[in-house]
Amino acid sequence: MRNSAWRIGAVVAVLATGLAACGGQSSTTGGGTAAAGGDASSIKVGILHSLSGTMAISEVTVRDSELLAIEEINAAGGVLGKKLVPVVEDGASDWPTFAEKATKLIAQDKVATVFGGWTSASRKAMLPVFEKRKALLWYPVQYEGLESSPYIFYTGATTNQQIVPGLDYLKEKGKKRIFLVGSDYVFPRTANKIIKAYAAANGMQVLGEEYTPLGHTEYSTLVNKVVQAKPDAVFNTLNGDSNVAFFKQLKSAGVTAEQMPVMSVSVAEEEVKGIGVDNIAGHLVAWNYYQTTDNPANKKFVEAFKAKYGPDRVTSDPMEAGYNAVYLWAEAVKKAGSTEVEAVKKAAGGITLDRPEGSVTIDGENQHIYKTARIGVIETDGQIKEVWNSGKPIKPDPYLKTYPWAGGLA
Amino acid sequence: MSGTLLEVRDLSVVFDGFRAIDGVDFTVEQGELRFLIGPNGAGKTTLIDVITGLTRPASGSVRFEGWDLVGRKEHEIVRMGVGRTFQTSVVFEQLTVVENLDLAASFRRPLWSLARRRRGVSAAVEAAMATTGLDALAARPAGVLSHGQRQWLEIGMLIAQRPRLLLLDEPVAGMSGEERSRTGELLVEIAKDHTVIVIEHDMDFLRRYASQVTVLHEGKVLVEGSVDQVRSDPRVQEVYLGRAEDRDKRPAGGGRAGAAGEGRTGSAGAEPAEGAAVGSAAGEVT
Amino acid sequence: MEAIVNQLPIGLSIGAVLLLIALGLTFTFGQMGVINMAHGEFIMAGAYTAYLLQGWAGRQAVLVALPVAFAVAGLMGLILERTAIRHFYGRPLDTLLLTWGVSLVLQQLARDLFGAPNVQVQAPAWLQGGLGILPYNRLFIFALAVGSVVAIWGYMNRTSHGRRMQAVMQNRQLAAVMGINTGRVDQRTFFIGSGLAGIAGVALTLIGPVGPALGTYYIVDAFLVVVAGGLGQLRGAVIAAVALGLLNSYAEFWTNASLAKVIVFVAIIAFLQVRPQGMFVLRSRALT
Amino acid sequence: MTATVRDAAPVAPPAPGRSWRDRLRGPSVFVLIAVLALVVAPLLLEPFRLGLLAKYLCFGIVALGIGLAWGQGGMLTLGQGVFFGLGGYAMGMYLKLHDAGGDLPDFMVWSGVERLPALWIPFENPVFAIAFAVVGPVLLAVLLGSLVFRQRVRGAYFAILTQALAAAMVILLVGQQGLTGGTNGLTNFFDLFGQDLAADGTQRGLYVVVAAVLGVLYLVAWQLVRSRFGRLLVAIRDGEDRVRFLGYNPATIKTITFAVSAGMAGLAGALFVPVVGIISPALLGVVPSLELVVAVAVGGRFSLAGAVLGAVVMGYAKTSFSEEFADGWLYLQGALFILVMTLAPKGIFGLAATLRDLLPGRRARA
Repeated sequence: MRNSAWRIGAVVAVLATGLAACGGQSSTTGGGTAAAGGDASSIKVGILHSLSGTMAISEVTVRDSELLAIEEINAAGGVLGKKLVPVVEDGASDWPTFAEKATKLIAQDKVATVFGGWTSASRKAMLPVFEKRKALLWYPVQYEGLESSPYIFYTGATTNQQIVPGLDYLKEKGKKRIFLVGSDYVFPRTANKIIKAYAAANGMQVLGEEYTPLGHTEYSTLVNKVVQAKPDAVFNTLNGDSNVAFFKQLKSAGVTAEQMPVMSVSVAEEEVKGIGVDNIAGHLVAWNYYQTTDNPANKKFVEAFKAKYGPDRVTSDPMEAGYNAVYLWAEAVKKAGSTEVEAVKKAAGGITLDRPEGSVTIDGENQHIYKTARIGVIETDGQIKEVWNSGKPIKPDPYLKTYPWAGGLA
Repeated sequence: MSGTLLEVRDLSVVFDGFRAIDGVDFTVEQGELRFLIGPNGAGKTTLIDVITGLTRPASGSVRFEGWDLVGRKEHEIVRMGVGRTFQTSVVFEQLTVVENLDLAASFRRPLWSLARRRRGVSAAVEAAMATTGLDALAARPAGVLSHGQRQWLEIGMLIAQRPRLLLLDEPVAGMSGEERSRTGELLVEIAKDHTVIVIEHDMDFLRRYASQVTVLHEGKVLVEGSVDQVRSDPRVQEVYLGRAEDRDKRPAGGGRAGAAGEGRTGSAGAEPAEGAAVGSAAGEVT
Repeated sequence: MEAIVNQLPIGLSIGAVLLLIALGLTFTFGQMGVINMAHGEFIMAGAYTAYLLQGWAGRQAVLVALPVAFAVAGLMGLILERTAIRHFYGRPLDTLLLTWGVSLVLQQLARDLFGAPNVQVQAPAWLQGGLGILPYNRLFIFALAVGSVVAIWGYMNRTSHGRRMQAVMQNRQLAAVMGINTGRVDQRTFFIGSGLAGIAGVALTLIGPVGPALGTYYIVDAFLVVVAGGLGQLRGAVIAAVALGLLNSYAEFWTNASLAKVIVFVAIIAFLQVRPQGMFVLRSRALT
Repeated sequence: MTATVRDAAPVAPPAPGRSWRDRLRGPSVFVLIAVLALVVAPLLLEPFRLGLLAKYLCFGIVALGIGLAWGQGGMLTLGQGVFFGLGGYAMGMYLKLHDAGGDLPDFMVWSGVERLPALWIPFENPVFAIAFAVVGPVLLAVLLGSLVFRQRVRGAYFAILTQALAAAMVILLVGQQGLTGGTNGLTNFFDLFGQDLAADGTQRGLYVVVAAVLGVLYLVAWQLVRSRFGRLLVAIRDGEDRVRFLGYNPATIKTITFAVSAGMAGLAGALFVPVVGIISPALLGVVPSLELVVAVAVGGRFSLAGAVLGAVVMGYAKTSFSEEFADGWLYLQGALFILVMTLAPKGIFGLAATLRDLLPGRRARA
């Protein structure tokens, strides 16, 4: 009996040291010698998106475009004469996992920078990690603003580059009575606060404001509320699969885009396929980029993307923003002559590149990007046709300080 | 001390419109050993279920030492001093024999003291083991016991509870001849200082151990009296022996049969004369 | 007042959806005590069946898919029952965990086979438009739910298979003793229960997303219907589904969608205080 | 099932007449593991991995509670995340207020909340926050348990209700953004009792605290399982209705056990927050709650040690597999689960015990 006791003890001990050894081992393999990751001929960069779980559907596409950018940069000789080596991690649609993997990328893989995140929640979870460890995150998705971390670059739109132009467009078209529909989380709630402030200042009327839980699929009651309120337009901040259910049920309730257009800010080319063109054609979206955006840089991007991932694939705004992020970081590194975080931050301000969405410039102050706002209408072929743009890149203003009506918001 | 311990008055139980017990009056005196017999469907087990709180009556009262039991929860009734066993013995297979008995003996302890470990074996458990002869098996898990041993363990658990009224539901069902005799002796032993009600089918067993007998039939008390009185009563003979011809005429018999009768096969064939009666009626009211 | 009238058909149609997704579960859960967490993925399988049939049947795919999805999901259920679940009878909680494992695998499988993004199933042209406040596709789902209930009721009460099924549901041992091949009945039950999930999946393509996560959106609601309705009780499931549908629609109308879900949960807990075994319950003396 | 769980050391009651070696077996293994966890691991593991281990141990505490409620008491609780979350939010609220130093927490500012909600005010006090982390879940469990168990709702019904509770709780938390931070949850903490949370030393200290708490709770649970209460719990698991006829009210026993397991989950949540740095609705929903139950099943639900082991092993497996091949994790988790449930329903621990029994020579020596 005593022997068996010791046998158990021994097994446990072996297991524990094995665990410890594994931990230690992977840390040394990840460690490397160079101060900022990689070695003499390579630079490690982290890519951190949800590859599994509910968000994978969206985030995988951004990972793809970021990998494409890295491939292109390497083909063109790399950065500072070194090749970029991506270290891809899975955030698993789970915010604490994002924080954990970000820590791993920084502490263990010692990457020079990280491109990643989609949901606001994942960004908020990663933010303390990057700030405490003084590492860089490039976040590629439009978001609710009211944030400006010194260790994050925001390559998607902030509210004054997407929501405000969307409202401007509706106002211009005489759609004064609007109904707000959104998923119940941070972005829609913040966006709707801004919309209500805008409406109050611009003689528009908000007839209703409804939220549904993430993943909600039963919209008949909500559609009924919308129909009864008879708004001129709906401003839609629903996220993910809920959009499919909402548009299907809106369509079958007999609502047409002519009588009551829906302006969406989270529906891009990728989502249109799943919703079904039938159900959404004619409705409006607000972004900074469409696959159809007409310029040589975009033509090259779309072709390269389809060549790498297949002709069926589409490109979308967040994908383009992720693609840009890699180029903007590479440019900043070249300018700084180093991958060292503070040097890159300092060098980044003012960098201007011609990207698929047109000219983009890094605002050195808030680390957001000057972007052109574009309103599009969904065509019957699933593509989005631009019907309006802001003419020139809009200066990012995450706290809406330059808008008098937004005074009470933050 | 003597006097009325249990008094059932005008009791009726209705299942989906079917009157399983129909106006039963039933009294048990302190210190009595009472047998409850009747063909399947007579309402014997239902009566015990009502006394122990498992089934709610449609009307009537059940008084135990003057307290009304109707509407009380099962465990409250046990705490008042009424214990029972089940047709199909239910013991805790994962626990040892002594643990089973100890749990039965411990319900009067305050809740917080249950959080302490059991040290040694209490007198009540010791006594229950001695009475049922399970001493040698004390440390065995109850799951390995034979059918007869399980029944004894159930009876032992009942004794360990130190109740004032014991209700045994077919304690010898499925037992071998030798086991029956041992159980009978056990019963006599217990009856010395307890009030006991036994449901039994086995006529042979009845002859050997019963004194007072109550016969139930179709939810009513048919006869009450000594074994000989009851055996010689023509109505009882009619009920028991006449059933075989009867059964085809009873349309309701099979109607609810679907939900009934698990674990009942064991009691058939105990005695040839009754085999037909017991085996024929699947309609023990459930 | 207008709201009360307006929300009534909406509540009924939500109830019809709930009933469709829960109907199969009342069988598998009710008869066999199997908590099939993969039920949601059988629904998903039905939806993808409609998607795949589009290539062949075009816009009528939804109609063609009904029997096919029934067979596909039913077969999946049959395979699950034969390979795993039959070893688990009497251990309902273990089947819950087992089938959850199965559901994870099926979700990932769908992701690998069809891709992570949602796919589109086009509704037939004749389902465009509607009658007053109710779209035709909702009426179609309503009719489908009623049809399924009638078919199941007929099967249970008018065929010998169905009666055997009821016998097993009420008392497994006794049914076995009486010569019913309970294993065979179980297979049939699981086939039908899972098949109904397939039909629900086809119906859901009309109103919701079709993607790998489809099942996860409905599974909790489906179980709540079964819990509130009572084990294996067809009429319980019908009443529970309609009641929850109405509650949901009114609660959401007067509050919001998030709060409505919470209200429904609280209502179910409260209801179980009154009827702990659900609305209808088989009486049994068996001591468990 | 009759073979029982004899080798799950804490469960098996001490048979009379065991040798002193037998009596020492359990404790010696416990001490050995405690030394490994408290002394060896902090020395060997680098801070990042130690932090991960601390996270797994937090899950281990929840698993301990699940082992108690499910393995011993037969209550399959699929909503343990709710209690974990309550504890986590209590701690998170304290940390948030502490960091804000009198101002409003950051998320309230951008949610448009102007005054600190009354609900938050008591959480400025760390003692209240930590006490609430345990008492809050206990009270909720007592409330739910007394409602549900009194009405004899059990088995699958109970499992589904707890699962629905988790779903409802997530919706409630997400919907009250100004109060709870919505989907983002609470994050971005800096300071715990004057210690910088980002510092390696603090993390090391937190790890030791988590490991020690787990150890103490394990002993408490072990004691409980070996007591009459524990025997009663097993009896209720195997025959609840019969227990009533032994004069006990199973609802009381079950409610107490459920409350204990809830309290453990709450404490685990409170420890989790400073270790991982975030608490969000995603951590207490249906899936994470189920994942923990899975972990317990894989480890071996009938033994407390198995439950804890399962949580730690599954946590580790999840991290390492998702680092290697993210897409495969779901397959692996699903397959592992199917295999364990079909081939080894008693989990790794039960399997190990069976294998050890088969080892040649053991019987001879014993």
